Amino acid sequence: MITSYKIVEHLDKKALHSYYRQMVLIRTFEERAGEQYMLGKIRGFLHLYIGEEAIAVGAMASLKPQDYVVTHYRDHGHALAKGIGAKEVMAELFGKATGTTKGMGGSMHIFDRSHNFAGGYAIVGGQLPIAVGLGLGASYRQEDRIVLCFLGDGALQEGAFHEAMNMAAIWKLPVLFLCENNLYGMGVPVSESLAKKDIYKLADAYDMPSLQVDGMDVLAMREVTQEVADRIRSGNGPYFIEAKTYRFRGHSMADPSVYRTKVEEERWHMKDPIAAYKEWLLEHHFAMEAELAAMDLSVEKEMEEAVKFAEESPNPTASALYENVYAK
Amino acid sequence: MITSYKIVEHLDKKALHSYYRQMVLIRTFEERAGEQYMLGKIRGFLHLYIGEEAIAVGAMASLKPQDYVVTHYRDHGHALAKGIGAKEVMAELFGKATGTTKGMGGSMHIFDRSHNFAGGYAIVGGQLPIAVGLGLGASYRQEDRIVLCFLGDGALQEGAFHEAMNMAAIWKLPVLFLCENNLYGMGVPVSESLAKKDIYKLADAYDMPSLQVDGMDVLAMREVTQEVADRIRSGNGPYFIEAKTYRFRGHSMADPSVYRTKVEEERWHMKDPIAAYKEWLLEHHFAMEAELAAMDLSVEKEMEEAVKFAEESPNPTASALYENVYAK
Amino acid sequence: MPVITYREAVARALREGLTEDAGMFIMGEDVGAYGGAYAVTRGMLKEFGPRRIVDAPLSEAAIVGACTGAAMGGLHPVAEIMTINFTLVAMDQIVNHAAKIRYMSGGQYHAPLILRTVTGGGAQLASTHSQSFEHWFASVPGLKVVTPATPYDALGLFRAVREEEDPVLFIEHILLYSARGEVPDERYTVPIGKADVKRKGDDITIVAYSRMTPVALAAAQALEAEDIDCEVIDLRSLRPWDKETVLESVKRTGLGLVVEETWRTGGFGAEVASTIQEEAFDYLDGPVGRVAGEEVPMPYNRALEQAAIPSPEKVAAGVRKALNR
Amino acid sequence: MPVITYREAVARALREGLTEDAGMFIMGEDVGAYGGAYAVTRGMLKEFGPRRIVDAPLSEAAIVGACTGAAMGGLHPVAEIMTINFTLVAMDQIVNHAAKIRYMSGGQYHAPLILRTVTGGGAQLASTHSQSFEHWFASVPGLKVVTPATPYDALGLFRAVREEEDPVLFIEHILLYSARGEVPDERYTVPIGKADVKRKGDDITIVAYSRMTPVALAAAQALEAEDIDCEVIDLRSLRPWDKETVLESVKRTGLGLVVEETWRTGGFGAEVASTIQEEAFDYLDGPVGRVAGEEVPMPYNRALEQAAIPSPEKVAAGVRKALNR
Ligand SMILES: Cc1ncc(C[n+]2csc(CCOP(=O)(O)OP(=O)(O)O)c2C)c(N)n1
Ligand SMILES: Cc1ncc(C[n+]2csc(CCOP(=O)(O)OP(=O)(O)O)c2C)c(N)n1
Ligand SMILES: [Mg+2]
Ligand SMILES: [Mg+2]
Repeated sequence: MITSYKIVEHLDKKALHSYYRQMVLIRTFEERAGEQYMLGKIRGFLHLYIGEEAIAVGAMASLKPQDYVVTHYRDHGHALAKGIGAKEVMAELFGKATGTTKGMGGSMHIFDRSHNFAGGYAIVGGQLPIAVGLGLGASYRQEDRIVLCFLGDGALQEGAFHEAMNMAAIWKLPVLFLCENNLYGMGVPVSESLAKKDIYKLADAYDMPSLQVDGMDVLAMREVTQEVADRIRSGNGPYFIEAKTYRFRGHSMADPSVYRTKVEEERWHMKDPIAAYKEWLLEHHFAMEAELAAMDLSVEKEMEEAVKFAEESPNPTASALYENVYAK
Repeated sequence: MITSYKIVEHLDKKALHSYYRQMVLIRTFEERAGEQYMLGKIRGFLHLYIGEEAIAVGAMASLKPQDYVVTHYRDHGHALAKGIGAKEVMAELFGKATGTTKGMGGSMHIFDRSHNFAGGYAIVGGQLPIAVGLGLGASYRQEDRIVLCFLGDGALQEGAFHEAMNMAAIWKLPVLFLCENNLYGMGVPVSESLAKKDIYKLADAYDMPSLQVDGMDVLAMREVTQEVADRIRSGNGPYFIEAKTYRFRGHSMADPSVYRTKVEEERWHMKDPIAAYKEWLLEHHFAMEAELAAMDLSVEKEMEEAVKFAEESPNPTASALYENVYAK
Repeated sequence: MPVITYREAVARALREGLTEDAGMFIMGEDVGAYGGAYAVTRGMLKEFGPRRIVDAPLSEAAIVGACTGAAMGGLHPVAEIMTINFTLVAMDQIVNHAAKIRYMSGGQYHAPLILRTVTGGGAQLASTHSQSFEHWFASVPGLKVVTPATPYDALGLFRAVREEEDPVLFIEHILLYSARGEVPDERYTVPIGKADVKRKGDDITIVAYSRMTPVALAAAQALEAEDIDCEVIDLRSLRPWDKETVLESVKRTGLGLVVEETWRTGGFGAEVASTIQEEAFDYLDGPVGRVAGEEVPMPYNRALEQAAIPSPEKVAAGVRKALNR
Repeated sequence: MPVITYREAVARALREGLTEDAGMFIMGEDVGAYGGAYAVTRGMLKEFGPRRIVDAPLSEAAIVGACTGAAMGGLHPVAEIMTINFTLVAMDQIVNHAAKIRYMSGGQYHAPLILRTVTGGGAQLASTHSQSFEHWFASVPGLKVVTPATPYDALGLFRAVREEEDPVLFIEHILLYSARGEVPDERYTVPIGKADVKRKGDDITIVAYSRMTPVALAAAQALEAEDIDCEVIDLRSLRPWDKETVLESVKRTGLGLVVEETWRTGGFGAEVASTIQEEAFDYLDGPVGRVAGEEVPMPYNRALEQAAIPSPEKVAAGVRKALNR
């Protein structure tokens, strides 16, 4: 597992601070979303990304604007890290006309074309062939563009995973498969549902290179993804990354998490990606307490505004029901 | 690749002769079937097993009667090697009421419950989850029974393969996956449709043991399968075998085989499993020319009878159309 | 009579099966420690152990296929597919395999597999998680499809399903789990293929199933105030479906209206309406109407979602239209 | 006018697309060196090269998904699924993904993917290889479905499909490839959603599509001898389908009969019959009949298979029944 990094040399303070702020932003967004869910303002399934923030932020830091992101239903963190406004994402969760998909897709289906965020998909594994297709398109037109495709450890068990990996590999498509291994698919430990012990080695079945990285470490995530993205961009075909992580909350808001032990949960809380990064920043004098506190505060304000925006935004009009079924 | 064998010590002449006869039987059966297809007596798709006989015969030699066989649409060879009568199989190809499924399934769907031949399946990869389920049943009831599941190299590319392999592996089910790698799925070389170069290593993705064997060598097939079957029977979970082979005819009767070179075909014809085995038997004095010729002749006669039987058998009655949709 | 929820009724049916039938086991995603996505199998892992309550990998095709194989081998699996939306990744195993085993093997093998799944919208789960495909399965020879609307029917139908020797889809509705109803302690069975007249009436025959049954009943109730007397028939099974009861009723009332949650085009309502006019043409005082879901992928927004699903108001409007009121 | 086969018409349509549209490519199993399972793409690999004629792995779900993704990215893929029976392993990608991209992205993305596949029975391929599922796709909002019955319509419809900005299933029939018909050299287009009156008549309206169109026409021809004058309408598209033409005709003839190859229960015929009685009730002289496939998995035996598929004789019997003769 890759955990160390030589990143410090080539990264400036501004970038290092921005990672902190983004992680806090995602964390705070999710906390607000959870609250609004309890208030009944958000409905349906809500899957929070708390605990996994370092992955989205670290990985996304290495992307170019034209790169596509494709992901699953636990997608708020990815959307925010790709630069989509918290207002629009929150408004989507509220089902409002100002949301990322105008209230049509909800939490599990965030899309934003202007950010090349090509979607959150709610069928486990369903996003993988689509990511391959976006990669194929880029390759067909020889565009300077890669596809970052997130998947859960659960998705590894679906047939679509196998088909998509094989296809991407034989055609050497510019797709970076990033598996967020949070050890569980809903309530089942991946160790009981996947025969392969080392997930990243699944890529061997496609003669595809792969690595494992500490998903709780934003700088490791950033460095590793940067290297891999460059490699893919140079035409070397797809790559598979396993990022080890843990979701601090239940699978969705409906999940009482009876299947995990307190001990395990606490062990992982000790690795909180935000707390760890904060400590590192301070220790290495890349930030002062006050700077970080200021960022925390600005995030709080941004989130307040996001909730207010979502709250005050209009619902879609009744006619929206029949729009966008077809072009015409 | 496993090619040698120490089989001679523990095998008697009778067994060695029976392998020869079975291979010739399959070959001759397929030749007759091809002829009858040209005569219009057999319709639909007809996929011949010519060139691959050593696999079915060698593998089946190590099975017990209670073991299940599950396979794909290229299934005549497997059916015959499992001991199903040539008459019944030929009658099935003719669509007759005396056929293995009374003319309902045809060439691609041979079933024979009395031989625990649990079916030929015509959806590529579709048989794999079913084989896993038969293995699960045996394991659930602690029966002394394994499942031999044939698949083509093409099936490796379907999502069902991945799901079935993973499931069999996590539950340590008594399933022997036997991949007949004849280098092509219809007209596409497996090297162009599968990213993994060494097929047998695909099993690594499931931490499942595997090996590669010369599928043109009936004794190697027999020895390897025997060892693996014993291992599975002792409760060690599934195993994957890749048998390298070649189909001497087109994919189906409709295929002019434009995608293969004459050179390649001829190279493989040199490895004809029957000719090679015959030579070996003679060379090692396990058989005399006359004995083999007698077997050839008896097979010829058996096949003549099979065709006659098929020809003279009645069609199913009109009411058969509505039978066996449901129990009642 | 004791009153229990639909969820409890299904759980009781499963417990009964597991207790009485040593060959029965449940296989599905998160049926074990998690207790099922809709809490139906909660507690069963402890009671019956991991041999009978099998947490499967996220591999719907393999779940159905493995249960089919196990059924062919003489067991009696209950495959749980978390929602009917995910049957789309297992469609081949259901339609090309389970449904055909008996026929294509010439009657030698059969697969008495019970496939439990959850249909319907209304929980704001948006387009990929709010669909109803039971009518597709109901068109496939070799399958049977039951769709209980009440706790009583859920328990009674499951008992009947257990007697079947062929694959049956047992389809629950996401919004019905907390619905309550009387269920006797004594053993009873609800036969497959027998509709239930859930409300007697003379003016029009409303045909519904699953959650559209209470919706139709609510409409019927409301229409009383307008002196309209609706008969409400709950099909309960879609394959086989009970033409006789429907035709008998329509012949009496002279009018029919079919209510269903899925998209109108190609829905089961078309089958029912088409059959009614074919077989009771001379009794009809007007066309058989259909109230169905709007022809859109399901939106997330609550008001839009509600607008997409048949409501008592829409059903009442359909009734008024049929009666020219 | 030049006469060509249905196979040639489809091939010509594809060549035209590949030549005129740089973003168009064909992806499918054995579309390259093998030339396509039904020889439609024969020669194209040589003409257009492997970038445009893409032999895919045996991975139907990935083929559809990859083409959906490529379409979202601005290309114009033609995904070939060898036969409609194999769409069952790709159902999720078609129904849960391609069909919903536009709606669930709030109109930001769309997937102008053309999915070619082959439907129908009659070639003795038995139960897993002889099905017709086009009506299932025709019930899904977000998809369009066209089902040409003649070389003329195949070419003309494909041109129309190329103009679409949403996923379209272009469904050919296995027994029609060698059918011949006139196809002009001049450019023409057959609009999607417009039925074609393939035969004028006054006594009854027969509605068919795909291979059931020639079957219905053969029946109509035979019935001339009995002085029965059938109108035969070929729907050509199932989604959208042309109610207007059908209703107009039925209002004139007073009788309708729908012919289709798939199983009767839940077939597209139910939709058509149901719609006719809903919207033309007062014009009907009798019930709208249906002639459909027998409700069995397809048997291999030739005589049984023939008995399972609608024939001109069965259609004629349906007409006589409708006319009380
Ligand atoms: C095909 C399919 N099967 C089942 C589900 C229900 N489901 C939603 S999320 C989930 C668990 C996925 O786990 P994983 O991929 O590890 O992602 P995580 O939730 O851990 O981020 C399941 C089973 C689904 N949405 N799609
Ligand atoms: C799901 C599915 N896709 C495609 C086909 C069509 N098809 C039949 S056989 C075949 C090739 C299979 O190749 P392989 O598995 O290598 O077996 P082989 O014919 O070489 O023995 C294909 C593509 C099918 N029957 N099922
Ligand atoms: Mg997970
Ligand atoms: Mg092969």
